[in-house]
Amino acid sequence: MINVLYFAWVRERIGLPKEQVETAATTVMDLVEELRAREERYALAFSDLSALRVALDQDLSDFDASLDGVREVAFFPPMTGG
Amino acid sequence: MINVLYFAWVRERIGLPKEQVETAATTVMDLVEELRAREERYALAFSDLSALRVALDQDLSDFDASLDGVREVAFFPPMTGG
Amino acid sequence: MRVVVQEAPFDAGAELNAFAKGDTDIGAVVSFTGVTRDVSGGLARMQIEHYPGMTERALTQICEEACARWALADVLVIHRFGTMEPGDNIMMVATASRHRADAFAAADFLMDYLKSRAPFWKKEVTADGADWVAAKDSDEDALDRWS
Amino acid sequence: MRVVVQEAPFDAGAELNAFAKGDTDIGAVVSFTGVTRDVSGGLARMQIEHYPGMTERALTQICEEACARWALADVLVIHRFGTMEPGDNIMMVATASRHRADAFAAADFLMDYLKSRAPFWKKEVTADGADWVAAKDSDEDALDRWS
Repeated sequence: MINVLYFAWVRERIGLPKEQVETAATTVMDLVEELRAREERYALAFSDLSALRVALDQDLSDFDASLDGVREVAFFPPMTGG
Repeated sequence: MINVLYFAWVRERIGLPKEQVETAATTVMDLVEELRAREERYALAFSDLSALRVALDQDLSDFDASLDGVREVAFFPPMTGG
Repeated sequence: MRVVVQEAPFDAGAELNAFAKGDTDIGAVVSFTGVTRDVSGGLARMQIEHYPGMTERALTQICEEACARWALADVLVIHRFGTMEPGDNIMMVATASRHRADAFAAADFLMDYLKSRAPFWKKEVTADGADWVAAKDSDEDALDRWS
Repeated sequence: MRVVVQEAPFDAGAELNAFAKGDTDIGAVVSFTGVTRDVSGGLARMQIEHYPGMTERALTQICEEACARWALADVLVIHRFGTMEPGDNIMMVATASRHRADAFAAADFLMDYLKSRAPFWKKEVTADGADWVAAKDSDEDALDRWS
């Protein structure tokens, strides 16, 4: 069981800020494929990965990173703070 | 007649902040030579020109600049503001 | 070092005056204040979303990196989230050092990293609707200056 | 643009808050505050002499040069003369711009030029006596960054 968080337009497209996902995915990319296969709104949100960033347990990471031991995955667009 | 101003340690060595000088000097260097010839305290203040700066009518200038039309000459060490 | 993430407005002047106060071995304090900018003249408000937990973690890491790179006596980062009006302060950073070059470089570095590495997202609301602000390639490229 | 040369203390925080106030098309404000630094731990006070008339003229020219080089909405320079205690503010500059890179570069530039081109001279007074602060070659060299 992994907590998956969405922010900014990713949150808006998927329609929720957070969910618990039961998954056997071993990498972020595997998880993305599982989510894409769920529903159109997920496929849309994850259609262009170059427009997305991922954090694993609150550290920026990559889509080919392992999910081993990870409790929290967050997907969001590039940051625009400051 | 030119107003000559001294600042910081130049003022302290010469012993006054300002004086009027009757001179026929055509360049700053000529004026420096006249002042050096006056007294020991002037010779001392002007002994190392690389440690001095000059301003003509309140604009930074050079020792080989002309005094033509100049009303105010100031001598001082490199600035240390900020 | 102080990192603050809050919804409430803050007083940049009061923060500047309180920063590094009483420290007599500093010669230079640099501050940066980010202001809600009404680019097109039609901005009603700006909404800033963030990632609670990761935000504080990312800002702290960026400050620690700045302290490792430059001789800083103190560092401050304040960043708001929630709703802002045009002209409102969004955030500020401040750095204190013995020397001005360190204070300037560290503040510049903090801003570059904070822009692209701290999890904040801005949404501009105008009469025509609301749009997420797109990240600029130039902001990502700015990080190359420090590598 | 505002250039102030005064003997009295100033409130850096109040100046920062008043600076570029009400301007909604700026996104970035950078400030630099110069503080009387007690380098050796024995500073009793600092005395700053200046060249009335030329000082205001030189500072105004430096600000005009900064405005010509970068897109600035506003520029502020305040510099004190007279006697300062350790920890007292000596001076501040502030720049406001749409973009952070312009605000940072202009403030950095103003400081470099002000250090070596505005007619101020510092004297440090300790228990052992008083000494004029020597100009640093590095301050003169810093000007090459902008040529």
